[in-house]
Amino acid sequence: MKNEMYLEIMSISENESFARVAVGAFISQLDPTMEELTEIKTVVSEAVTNSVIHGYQNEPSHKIAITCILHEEEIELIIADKGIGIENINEARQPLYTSKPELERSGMGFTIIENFMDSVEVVSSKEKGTTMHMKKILTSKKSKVAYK
Amino acid sequence: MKNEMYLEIMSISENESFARVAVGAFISQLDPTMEELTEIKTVVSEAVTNSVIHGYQNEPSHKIAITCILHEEEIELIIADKGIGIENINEARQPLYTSKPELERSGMGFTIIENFMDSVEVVSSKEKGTTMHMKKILTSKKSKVAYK
Amino acid sequence: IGEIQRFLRDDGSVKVSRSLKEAGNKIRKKKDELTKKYGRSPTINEIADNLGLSREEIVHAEEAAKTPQSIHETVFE
Ligand SMILES: Nc1ncnc2c1ncn2[C@@H]1O[C@H](COP(=O)(O)OP(=O)(O)O)[C@@H](O)[C@H]1O
Ligand SMILES: Nc1ncnc2c1ncn2[C@@H]1O[C@H](COP(=O)(O)OP(=O)(O)O)[C@@H](O)[C@H]1O
Ligand SMILES: [Mg+2]
Ligand SMILES: [Mg+2]
Repeated sequence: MKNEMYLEIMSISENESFARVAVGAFISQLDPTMEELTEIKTVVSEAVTNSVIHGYQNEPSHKIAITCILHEEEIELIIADKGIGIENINEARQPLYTSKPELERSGMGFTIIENFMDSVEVVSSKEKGTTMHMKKILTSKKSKVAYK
Repeated sequence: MKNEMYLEIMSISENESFARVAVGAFISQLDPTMEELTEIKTVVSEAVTNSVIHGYQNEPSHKIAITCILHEEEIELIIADKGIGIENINEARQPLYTSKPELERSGMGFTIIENFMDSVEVVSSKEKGTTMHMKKILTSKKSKVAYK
Repeated sequence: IGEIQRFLRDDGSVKVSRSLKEAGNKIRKKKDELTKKYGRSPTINEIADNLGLSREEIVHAEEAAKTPQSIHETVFE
């Protein structure tokens, strides 16, 4: 079964928790392990938080778009904002790099996302916004297929 | 705080449960009672099921759009499909009226929705689709406000 | 079996369907308990605070507890 959802939320930090559960509930249709669910939810948190605090500089009335596509054993997740964009993506993806050193866990968002997902593409341009296109293979799903 | 979300799902029955969680998780920001939560989730079930089985005649690849807006103590919920539409809305809203008598709980969807929501508007036209525009006042919120 | 279950739980490889269902059962108990205590339906924050879950997670778990998520589960549990 292939399934797809599209969700738009406002750029307020209260919605981070909502976005985590919305994506989590959607991918629960594939019955992943708790570990995989936690990983995906963490990725959603990091990406949504980046859109809120970096992309939209904490302005509340902007939109963040989340698309999630379920394939047989793969999850595709696209999180996009129309915020300020990233000038140097390679630099931004470096572990510990942050443009806001005053924040907690500074500079590890991209690293965490890359660690939990099997592929991460970032498309961004100044003043146009940032789109994160990510994929994760559910290994729990894979081993189940292999059993049969 | 005002907050708003927009969600598009595909017209498959698996998504009924997902839509319940998505709307339920979103309105949880207003701290409803568990009873109010159950009522809203039931309304989502009835409306989404109507779009799937009536609007789209169980064809799986169509879209259902769900908008949810949180006001201070009121929830606005809009559920829309681009399916076959309803010819006679007054007739359709009658308790026990159904165009598919072979189904369970036949003909009580609209009645249940009207019972749990404070206002229900149905806009529908043949071949263009159906939009349900609903509002619910959280009385728990009201009395809570009154306490202060 | 207890050992194996604990192991599964610890390394996170337990299936979402099962774990949420357990949380869902806890939520149902807490809901009954608080309904009796307050004489009204508890709010979602009251349940969430009591169980140390987010209110959004409460909604997800409550739903999972009522729908069988896979044939495996309905047959084997
Ligand atoms: N959506 C975004 N819009 C604009 N800039 C972003 C976005 N996401 C990430 N960035 C940039 O990339 C940097 C690194 O991000 P990240 O690894 O999550 O660390 P942190 O969020 O702690 O700064 C951020 O400091 C910011 O400059
Ligand atoms: N989204 C929709 N698209 C087309 N027809 C609809 C839709 N929703 C409701 N209807 C019509 O209204 C009737 C009554 O709906 P409802 O009260 O939910 O009862 P039931 O779903 O059991 O038939 C349906 O039988 C159908 O003919
Ligand atoms: Mg970050
Ligand atoms: Mg119906």
